[in-house]
Amino acid sequence: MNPLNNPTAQAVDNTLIYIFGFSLLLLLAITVVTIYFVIKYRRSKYPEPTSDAHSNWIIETIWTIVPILIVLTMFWYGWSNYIGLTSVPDDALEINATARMWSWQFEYPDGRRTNRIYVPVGKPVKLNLTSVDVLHSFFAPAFRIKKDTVPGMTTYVWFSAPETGSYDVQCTEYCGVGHADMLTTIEVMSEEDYAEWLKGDEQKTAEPPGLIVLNEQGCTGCHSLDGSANIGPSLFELAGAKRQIDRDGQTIEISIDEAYLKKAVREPDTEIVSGYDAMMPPYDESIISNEDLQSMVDYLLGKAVVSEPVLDGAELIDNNGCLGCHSNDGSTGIAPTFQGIGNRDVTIERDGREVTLKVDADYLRRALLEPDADLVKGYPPMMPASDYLSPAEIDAMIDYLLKQ
Amino acid sequence: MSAHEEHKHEPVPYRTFVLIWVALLILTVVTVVVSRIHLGALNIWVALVIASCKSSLVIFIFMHLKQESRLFKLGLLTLLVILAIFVGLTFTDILYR
Amino acid sequence: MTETTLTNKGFYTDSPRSGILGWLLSTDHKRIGIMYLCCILAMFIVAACLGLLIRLELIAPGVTIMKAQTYNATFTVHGIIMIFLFIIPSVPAAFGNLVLPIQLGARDVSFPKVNLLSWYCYVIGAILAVVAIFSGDGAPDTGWTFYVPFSTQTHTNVSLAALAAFMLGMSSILTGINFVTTIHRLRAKGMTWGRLPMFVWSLYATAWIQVLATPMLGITLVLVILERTFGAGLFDAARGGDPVMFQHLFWIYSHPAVYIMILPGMGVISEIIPTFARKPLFGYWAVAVSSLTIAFAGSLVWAHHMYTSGMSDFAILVFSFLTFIVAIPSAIKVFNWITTLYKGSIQLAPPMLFALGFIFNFSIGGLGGLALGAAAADIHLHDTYFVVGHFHYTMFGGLGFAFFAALHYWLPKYTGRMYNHRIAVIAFALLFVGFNVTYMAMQAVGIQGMPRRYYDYLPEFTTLNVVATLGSWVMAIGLIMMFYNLWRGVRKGAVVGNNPWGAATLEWQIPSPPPMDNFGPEDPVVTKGPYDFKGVVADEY
Amino acid sequence: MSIEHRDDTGARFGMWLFLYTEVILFSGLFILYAVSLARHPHEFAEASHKLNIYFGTVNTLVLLTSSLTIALAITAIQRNKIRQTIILSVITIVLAIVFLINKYFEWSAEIGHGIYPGSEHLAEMGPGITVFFNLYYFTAGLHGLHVLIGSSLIGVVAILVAKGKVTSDRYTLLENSALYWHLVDLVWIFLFPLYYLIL
Ligand code: HEA
Ligand code: HEA
Ligand code: CUA
Ligand SMILES: [Cu+2]
Repeated sequence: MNPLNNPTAQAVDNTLIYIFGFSLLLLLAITVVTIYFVIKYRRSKYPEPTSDAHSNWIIETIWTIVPILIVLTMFWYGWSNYIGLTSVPDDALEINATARMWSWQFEYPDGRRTNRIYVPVGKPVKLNLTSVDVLHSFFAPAFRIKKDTVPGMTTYVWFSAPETGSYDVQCTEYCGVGHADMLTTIEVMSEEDYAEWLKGDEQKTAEPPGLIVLNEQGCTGCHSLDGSANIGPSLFELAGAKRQIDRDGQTIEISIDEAYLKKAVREPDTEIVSGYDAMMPPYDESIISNEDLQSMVDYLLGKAVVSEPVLDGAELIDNNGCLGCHSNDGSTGIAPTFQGIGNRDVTIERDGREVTLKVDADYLRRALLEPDADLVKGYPPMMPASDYLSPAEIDAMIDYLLKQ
Repeated sequence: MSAHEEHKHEPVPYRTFVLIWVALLILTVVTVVVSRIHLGALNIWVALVIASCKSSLVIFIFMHLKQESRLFKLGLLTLLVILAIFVGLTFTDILYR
Repeated sequence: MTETTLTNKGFYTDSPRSGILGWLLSTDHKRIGIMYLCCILAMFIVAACLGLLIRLELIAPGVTIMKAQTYNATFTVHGIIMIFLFIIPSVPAAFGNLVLPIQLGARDVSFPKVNLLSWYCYVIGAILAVVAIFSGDGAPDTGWTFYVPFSTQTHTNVSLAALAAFMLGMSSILTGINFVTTIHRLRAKGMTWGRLPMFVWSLYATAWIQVLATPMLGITLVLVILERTFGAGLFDAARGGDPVMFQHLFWIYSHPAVYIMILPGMGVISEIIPTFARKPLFGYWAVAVSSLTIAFAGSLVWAHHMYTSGMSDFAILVFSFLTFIVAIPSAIKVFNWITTLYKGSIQLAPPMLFALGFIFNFSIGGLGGLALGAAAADIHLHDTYFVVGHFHYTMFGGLGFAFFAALHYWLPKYTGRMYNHRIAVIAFALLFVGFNVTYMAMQAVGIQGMPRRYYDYLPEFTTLNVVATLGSWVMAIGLIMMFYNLWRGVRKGAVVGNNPWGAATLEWQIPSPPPMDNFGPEDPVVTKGPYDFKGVVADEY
Repeated sequence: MSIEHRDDTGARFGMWLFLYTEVILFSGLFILYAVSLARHPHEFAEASHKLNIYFGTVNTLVLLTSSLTIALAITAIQRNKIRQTIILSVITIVLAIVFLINKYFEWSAEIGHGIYPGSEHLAEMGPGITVFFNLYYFTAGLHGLHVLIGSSLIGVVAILVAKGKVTSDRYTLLENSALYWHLVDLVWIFLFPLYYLIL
């Protein structure tokens, strides 16, 4: 445990040193005295005991009181330092960490997902921990911090790294086969590098004006752009899409067009997509200028020259921790490898019978969304369903895999 | 400490048992009635208090604890203390989480 | 039986029923004790060899001899067998049955039939455990702690293993009930509480824990089984349950259980030290009462296993405090043992060596426990190899050594033959050295931050892991030597008289091995304390 | 020839110790109950309304009465009134059976409503309620098991009484099975208000 000059590590080390120091003294004292007695009063020298003192209340009370005092100091020292581990500085950068079998996922305030922690040097960081399946535990030895991730509960740790570098993170709550492989790192960067990294992905998504409006107006708060369900209907691939809508009383089907969209923004309550409540506030010119509305609609109908946020399948697979179980290099550990998955046959067990089929897009989709349906022969059903991913992301992954 | 100084209890007269039984029935009715009156969180405590009364009647009379030696009573006390500890210390977590 | 033949074969021969049934249906505490002893030793050897395998896997990073799943099953089974089948019944069930009634001046325990029943519960439990390993979809892989939600989700044979542990708990409870009643009801004339041997006192405290804590394990495991069968979701956050509650229920038993493990060991030590110092135990009442305090305080500290579990900080405050309090009685015992040596006449016979080894190892383990009890320190140490080191120091270095001490101390009594002392000493040396090398290394690598239950580890932990593995081999040699020596002693060692060590408790005043009815026609009458060595002479052998 | 040695007080004490273990066994479930109640008081109140209070009350009365009869049986055997003893024990067993029949109807009614551990109807009713009913089924189930064991125990002893194996000066067996039966009653005394009555 390389002694680090970071706050949490110091709090813990103080306690450790204090207690170990005391323990060492006590142990030495006990051992030395014992050995001394054993040698001095050996039977060959003293055939009979030279005293039969069998109790002495004074010393007995003494060595009851003394240990009490000793342990009480240890207790207090341990507790007061523990407080330091729980009190997070106000200016801490908050990152949400989600543990799952057997990988970590970290989500930044701007919604970016990664599988390592990237933080600026010297900045206090608060990790909000939770788990989607079983218990795990976040352990960063260099910072002496550890906390279980409990499904349905949010716990936290905080740390602050004074020096740049890469620090190990291990899972310390037993969670099955992948337990020992559930590793990641904390990458502490200089301010500049961190700023760079933050920009990093933004270049990728040169946002079209329409999208910018959608974000500014907070539309995306209720409407997803990637097909995932939300308070309002998704705005994913609207061009020409058919929708059931309730217009004055009866339900009719229409295909989405410019007129409809504009109406839906200016006076939403007149035409509600079936199954959704009329709760969207109307946006008039004073809020959304006609130009903005136009660019928005263009964007939604795919007319605008959109440089779609490119989804990198490889990166998704990495960030979503697939590699916790599946390998890229052909080694089969917990789960089948990705190497050459694009063009190979798999033998699967479907309700008892063995079926051999060629890997294709819908096989992979099924494997991602309902993993236990078709199990590759010889592997236990333990893969979590990836239904938290958006269709777009799933597609990206599948494309990537088929290319393998 | 052998079987010879084994003292038999006096048989408890039927009357006592029947009386206790009546008392128990009455207490049962009481809990049911009280539980229908809305006292909020108090309900649960009332119910527990009454249940404790009932159980102590059963323990001391029906189960002859009254006639047993001190050892038996100390044993029961230990049990209750331990139970209190289990519940109490568990709640140091639950209530302050 | 070659060379010096043993004239009286005591309870081995004079039994109403002869042959194997005479054992399997015997309600005699000595025979039951012997049966327990055999099963427990067998179980220990099995689990110990699993321990060796664990070490072998960890000799280098990455997969060495087994894959992750195998490894997980290995340490789980190792842990379950060691805890439930070896260490918990080891001293109480085996030596308790052999020695306790005789030390009280009784002819048997209060409920001989129940005693036999508890042995059968043990055997059934053992069988179930073994079946659980080789049947179903693979050996349990939850760790001996059965934590939910993992234990309710894994496909391995957890339910059966839990059932096994349940039966073993049953057996432990029955033994406990038997001992408490026996100690209260069957003390011979003149055997006042002030004259009880310390071994009896410690078993008394232990028995109370067995009675009052074990059922909690029972219900917890039953709930796990129900979870797996009905998916009731009592511990499932999504369905309004609370995973942390399982940990509470589990440790409510399993912390007191660690005192079920250590207290009898302390009792053994408190017998051996006075005998080989020919001096009354220093502070009789302090030691006796401290056993009861440990038993009681032990039920107050369970959540010190849960500092990082996400339970409330207030609970951490309370439990950390109580944890330190529970260390005091142990400290008192240690000090009293050492003072007993003062101005004594000390003979370093094998049992004494193991007893001294116990004090050293247990002190290390216990002091390590203090580091774990401190809130801040435990955050770093929890679920690292420091914990593994801690509990091997307390369980193996503590109770394990006490158990070996008891073997060397009482086997001559119950077999009538003496083992070879020189070999015993060498074996002890190897075991002691190997032990400390192994587990010191583990504690060190734990402080460096190596998590437990890892079949693979970061490269920087390699050196210490290699050291630990080498140590375990030394330990293995020592152990094999010890078992071999004892075995040879039992077969054809020199015949011993009633009292080879010159001890003063009752069991040494009757023939070895003892006759079926222990004391012959009339009941013994006790006139002096357990450690009053005046006029007691050791017979030659 | 392990020395059988008579010690009635010892036997009774052993029985009490065993009862302690039973209490702890149930206490595990009651702790879970307390914790869950603290976490979802409203769901628990709502759920307990779904339980049929009449079944509960009737069963309470039945058990209390059976406790009485078995207690009387002790006095009877102490007074060497063998016939009375047997009759009283039999009544106790009958009451036990009544209790179980009651439970059977109650449970089949609830299961009819799709309320049983692991049912999806239960899952739909939301977290707190699921916990309530699962706990209710497990606790009541465990208790029912004890009723079964206890009554068969009494049955056996009654036969021994008839055979004259259990007599007015050697009736520890009867006493202990009575003790066990009272425990069954005690558990129910707490189970009843906690599950049927909380508002
Ligand atoms: C025989 C078994 C045994 C014994 C006796 C002990 C004894 C103690 N244990 Fe241990 N413990 C275990 C078996 C045992 N333990 C096991 C199996 C685990 C892990 C379970 C798992 O997770 O798998 C564990 C885990 C464990 C933890 C949780 C660690 C973690 O998971 O984070 C803690 C934390 O407080 C702890 C504390 C203690 C303490 C304070 C004592 C005290 O009782 C120690 C008292 C003894 C002494 C203090 C030393 C002797 C006295 C002196 C040398 C005199 C000087 C002393 C003073 C002045 C104080 N133990
Ligand atoms: C009394 C209890 C006890 C004992 C004695 C031991 C003994 C040993 N244990 Fe222990 N161990 C536990 C209880 C015990 N263990 C528990 C409870 C766990 C936790 C499990 C879990 O995490 O769930 C654990 C976990 C555990 C781990 C951690 C696994 C992990 O977390 O990844 C390791 C790793 O080294 C280990 C190693 C050993 C070793 C090397 C021994 C050695 O000391 C064994 C010594 C014996 C030998 C070296 C073999 C000698 C040979 C014989 C005796 C045969 C003789 C033959 C004849 C006589 C014919 N054990
Ligand atoms: Cu995740 Cu261990
Ligand atoms: Cu503990």
